[in-house]
Amino acid sequence: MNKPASSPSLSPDMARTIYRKAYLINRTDERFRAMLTNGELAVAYYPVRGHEVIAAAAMAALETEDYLVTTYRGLHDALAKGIPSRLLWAEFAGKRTGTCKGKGGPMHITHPETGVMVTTGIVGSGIPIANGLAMSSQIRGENRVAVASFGDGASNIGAFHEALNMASVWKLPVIFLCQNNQYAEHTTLAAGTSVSSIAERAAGYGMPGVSCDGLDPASVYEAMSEAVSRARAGDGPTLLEARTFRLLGHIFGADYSYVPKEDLSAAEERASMAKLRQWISERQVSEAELTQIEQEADAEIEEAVAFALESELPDPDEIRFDIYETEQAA
Amino acid sequence: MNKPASSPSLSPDMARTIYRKAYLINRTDERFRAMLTNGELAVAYYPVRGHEVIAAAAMAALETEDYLVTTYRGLHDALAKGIPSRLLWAEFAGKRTGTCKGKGGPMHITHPETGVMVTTGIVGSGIPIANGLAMSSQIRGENRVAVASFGDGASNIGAFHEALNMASVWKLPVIFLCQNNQYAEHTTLAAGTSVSSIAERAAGYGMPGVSCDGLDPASVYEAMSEAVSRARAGDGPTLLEARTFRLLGHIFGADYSYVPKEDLSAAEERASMAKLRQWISERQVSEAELTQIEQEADAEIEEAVAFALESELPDPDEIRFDIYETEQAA
Amino acid sequence: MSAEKMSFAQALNAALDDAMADDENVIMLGEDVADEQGGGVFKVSKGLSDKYGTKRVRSTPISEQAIIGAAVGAAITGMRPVAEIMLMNFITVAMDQLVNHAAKLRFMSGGQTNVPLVVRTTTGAGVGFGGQHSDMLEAWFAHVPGIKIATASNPADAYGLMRSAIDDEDPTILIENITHYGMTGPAAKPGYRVPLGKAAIVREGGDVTLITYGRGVGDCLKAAGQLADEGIEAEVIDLRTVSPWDEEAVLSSVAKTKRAVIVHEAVRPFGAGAEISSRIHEELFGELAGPVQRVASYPSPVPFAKPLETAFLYSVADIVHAAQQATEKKV
Amino acid sequence: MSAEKMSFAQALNAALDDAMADDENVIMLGEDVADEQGGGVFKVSKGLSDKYGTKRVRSTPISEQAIIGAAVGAAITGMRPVAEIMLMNFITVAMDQLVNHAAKLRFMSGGQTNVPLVVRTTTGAGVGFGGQHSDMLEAWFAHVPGIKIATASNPADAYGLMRSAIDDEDPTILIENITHYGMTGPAAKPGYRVPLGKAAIVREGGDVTLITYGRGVGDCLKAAGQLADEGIEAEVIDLRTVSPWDEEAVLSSVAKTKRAVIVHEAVRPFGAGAEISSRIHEELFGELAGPVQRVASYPSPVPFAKPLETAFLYSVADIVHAAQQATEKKV
Ligand SMILES: Cc1ncc(C[n+]2csc(CCOP(=O)(O)OP(=O)(O)O)c2C)c(N)n1
Ligand SMILES: Cc1ncc(C[n+]2csc(CCOP(=O)(O)OP(=O)(O)O)c2C)c(N)n1
Ligand SMILES: [Mg+2]
Ligand SMILES: [Mg+2]
Repeated sequence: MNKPASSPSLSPDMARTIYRKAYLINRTDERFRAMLTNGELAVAYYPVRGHEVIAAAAMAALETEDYLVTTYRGLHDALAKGIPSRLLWAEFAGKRTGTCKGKGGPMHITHPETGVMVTTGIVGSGIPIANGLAMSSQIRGENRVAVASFGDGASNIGAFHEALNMASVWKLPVIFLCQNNQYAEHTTLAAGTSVSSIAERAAGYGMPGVSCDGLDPASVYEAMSEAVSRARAGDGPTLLEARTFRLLGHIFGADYSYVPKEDLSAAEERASMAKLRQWISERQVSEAELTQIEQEADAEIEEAVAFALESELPDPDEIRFDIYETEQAA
Repeated sequence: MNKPASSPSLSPDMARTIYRKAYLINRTDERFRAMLTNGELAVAYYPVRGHEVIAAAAMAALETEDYLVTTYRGLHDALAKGIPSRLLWAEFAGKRTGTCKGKGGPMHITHPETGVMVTTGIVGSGIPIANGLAMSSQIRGENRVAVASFGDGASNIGAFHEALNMASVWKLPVIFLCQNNQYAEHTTLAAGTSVSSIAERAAGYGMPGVSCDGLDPASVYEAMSEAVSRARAGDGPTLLEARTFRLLGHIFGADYSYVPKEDLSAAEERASMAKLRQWISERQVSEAELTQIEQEADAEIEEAVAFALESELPDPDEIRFDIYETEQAA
Repeated sequence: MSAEKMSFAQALNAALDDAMADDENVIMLGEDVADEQGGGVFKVSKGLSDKYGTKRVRSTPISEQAIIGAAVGAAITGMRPVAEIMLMNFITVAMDQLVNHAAKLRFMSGGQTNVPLVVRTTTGAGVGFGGQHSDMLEAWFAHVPGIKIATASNPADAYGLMRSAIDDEDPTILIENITHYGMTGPAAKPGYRVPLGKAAIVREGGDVTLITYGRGVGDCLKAAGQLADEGIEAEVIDLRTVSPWDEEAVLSSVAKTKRAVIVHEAVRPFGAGAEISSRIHEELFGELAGPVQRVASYPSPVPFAKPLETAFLYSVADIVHAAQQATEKKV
Repeated sequence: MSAEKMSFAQALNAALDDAMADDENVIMLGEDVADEQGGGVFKVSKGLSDKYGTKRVRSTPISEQAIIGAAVGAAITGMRPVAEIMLMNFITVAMDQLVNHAAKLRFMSGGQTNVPLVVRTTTGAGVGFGGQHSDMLEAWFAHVPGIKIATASNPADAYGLMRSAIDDEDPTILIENITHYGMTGPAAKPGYRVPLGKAAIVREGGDVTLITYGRGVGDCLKAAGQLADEGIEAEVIDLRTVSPWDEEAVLSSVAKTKRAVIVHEAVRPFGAGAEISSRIHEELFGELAGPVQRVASYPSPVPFAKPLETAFLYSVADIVHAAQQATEKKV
């Protein structure tokens, strides 16, 4: 298990990109929860607080054509991969203007234009699908890589194992990005998982296992970039663990009193957006630039919220379409 | 991954026991194949040539009350665990006098009296069930251990992974005995499996992974004894790989021209029963004793064959029973 | 258990509690079921690990194959595990253990081992959980000899079915409808049993028989109320157990009313209603006043957006309409 | 493809070969499917990896979830994977990928991604493979909107269904009957297609309609021969596709004969026959001369011992008997 040292080599451009993504995620998550709180929306929502940097930095290391498979807790991944806010918001609100015409909803975001191919609600199931995306790229001789994003708890399910073994045997250009937030619903890592770092599992598949600090943009970006290079070079998959902490309950509204107060406040401190801003500002990104990034993101969110709220619900008749290629009788 | 040194400490008594089991298995397998060849029986059969010592030595380290779950390639395990030959033969022949009244057949041998709880035809599926047997023992405060026997190919399926993780987290008294015969049907270990030794996978579950020489009785017996002690002491599971070579085709009658001739003859040499006999005879087991063991085993087989052939087929009406506790209408 | 009213969740909790108190072979396992992990997502197992210990009430990793496998293994040693699969769609990863093992081990072993296993799971459309968290898959299991499947329509039955399923020597899947947990109803007496395989006539009527289970029962009762206003008296049968289902109760009611409507939440094609409809026609051909009607959900994945989810789910109006059709048609 | 006769295995091989030649997006994956691993347990993929390379014809680890998952992922990028699940019972470990993903991704994505996937699998009782290698599970998939399921009764149809399934933009499961591989029949012309969803009338007759698919077709033709000797002319319909099934063909035949018998190898309760029977009754009530009959296997796990396996499987005599009953019954 290699631990890449945090390196200062991240370019100012990349730092800016990462901050923009992380800020957008953070504010979108906050805004969405506010709307759930005040009843403007009523949707099952899995908060991403604590995961902003992982998504921002990891997706910054990808191209738009690269493939992503993510999960119910996937807002951050989807935004970071580039799905336009308005389409995402509209889908979260179940509107016909959403990415999936309102049929999928927040747990099933798809947007092939930005490479977001599948969002699954079944723990671990996206991992074998990411292999298929990578296999397609490999057979076609494309340069695309595929990323499977999943949680620590997902590393205990069979699909994870089968997928990692197959990817290794076939040297698929795929990256297994485990966002280890220490919890699977109410279950701690230790209570459900027989290793303390998911990256340790890579040895069982003859592939590199890397653990990075999910709250440190450089750590994530560099580990991810290395995995991407390896995949593009035809050297096969990487299991990349990004360590963070789930700062909110599993699902919006859920109890999280079981999370030890000390752990939570330590994590909140480490995951503070102000700290991230400070860190970015030390990388030749000016205060003016930061403010502009923030204002643009805020505006994007407000525009998206308005779009989502104003958009129409799908017509009931729409149910007949997209079951098969041919529409079905009413 | 620890490799226990082959130690000469195996007692003459134990050597005798192991030889008796291995000889019985070897001759039963041979006799069975002869009957398939000459048409006296027509059954899907998975030969166990090359696996005799693993079963003999591993099961010698268990008590009758200990649980075993094995697979379609399970004749050796079943005999070594102690199922009376006649009951096994009768089941293989589909007779009402068989272990399972002829309902299960060779792929589904069960005989709780000797601890053989499940024989499955679904690759890997017995492994989680072995956990359940071990869990029962753990909850009841019994001293029983459970053994899951499976192949190298099975280590690539999801059930393996889920079971090993769960066993480790719960410190179950279970032993995962992987009989690595280098092949999964026509697929070599290298073509399907991302590690060269299955024991390497133990690290991903925080449990000891041990690889032993499946053709060396002492190596298997000692590694198994150690795993059994660990389980009985409450120290949890072990992944124990026993290395051998599949000396015949996957299933009786199947092609195995794809197996390299050199590998095959080298393995035949290493797995020779004469060599095993020689090895045992060096452990204070006299020629007279060996001859007696052999004659008794030969007689047991002949008696079992006669019993199986003479026994009646089940009555068609028997289909109504054992679906549920209450019999079903015709 | 002393309260006169009880919610579904409380009834299930009480049933598990009473069963664990009665028999130390009863154990529970599933994701987050122990109290340290919250006592279950719907609090059904709340308090039980505190009371009976985490050896008997075990939170598991996210490993449904291992959960059911462990339960099967324990069951063949004589324990009576109650395994929870959080949502029914997740049962798709554990089908091998249920179908190839739990359902068959008694038979394949020639009766030497049996699998007194209960699998609890929940599901249901209408709450915005979308395509992968809402499916009703009872027809699959009804098609598998060796396993039973049941679902309650009220808290007392939930208690009674749970107790019977735990008593039963064979594997049973109990579906809880996700919309039901908060529903209250008369409390079951401690020790109450609802026999597996026995239906309940929850409303008597002579004009048409409405056959249903689970959530459909409430809807059929509503429909029956509306039909009564039009002078149509519907008999409502709550199957409670979908397999083996109570043919006798259904056939004798339909023999009386000569008209039947089957209602379930699962999609219609190849759903459980098809078997019941076929059996009624097979047995009562010539006595029926019209074909057996089926009311079920629209054959699509469960959609997320509200108008689509509503279009997916059958409605009370659909039941009323089908019953009207059934009673109009004369031969 | 020039031979006039062809075995089932050859027909499937030719279909795969021709499809791979026609479209480089067609790929294959499954256990032992490449030539180095024998070209498939039943030699269906023999020669294909030698011809098209092991990038396109891939032997896999024993990992059915990963097999279907990889196929689903490739399919949504526009490839047309043909995945093999060696025996149908092993599909139980891959149900999540098939049911929650392959069947639903088109819908859940609002039509952005579709899954042009073919899953080949084989099964069938009667060859002594016992409880875990013989199940017919088509009814499960027929109950899942978004996926299709079909099975051929002769080599030419096997060719034609395979080509159509590969062309199709949605996922299809093709069941091969394990007793069929050696069966020979007229060869299909290269490029032949059997449209999904269209039945074939394989024998005409006016007295009773026998509705079946797969192995049942041969058995129904045998039964029809025996019935003809008694003066009963049976029409035999080979559904070919179980879902979506050809209601039009079935209903118009039964409208003519007024009598129907449905035959399938799967166990009767909650089997595919139930849906077909229900639909016939629903649509042709009042026109039928008697109830639709169902002939199917006995509801137990598939037993090993020969006399039990025989007791399990329906027989030609059962079909004849059911047809006699159907034609005797007058209303
Ligand atoms: C197969 C399956 N089992 C159980 C669930 C219920 N479930 C949803 S999220 C979750 C926890 C997942 O934990 P982890 O993988 O760590 O991801 P996180 O939620 O922490 O991001 C569980 C158990 C599910 N969706 N799918
Ligand atoms: C889930 C599943 N997939 C595929 C098969 C078909 N199959 C039977 S044995 C076998 C090979 C197993 O190899 P291994 O685990 O090494 O055991 P061995 O046969 O060598 O003893 C396969 C693929 C099966 N029985 N179950
Ligand atoms: Mg987590
Ligand atoms: Mg092997």
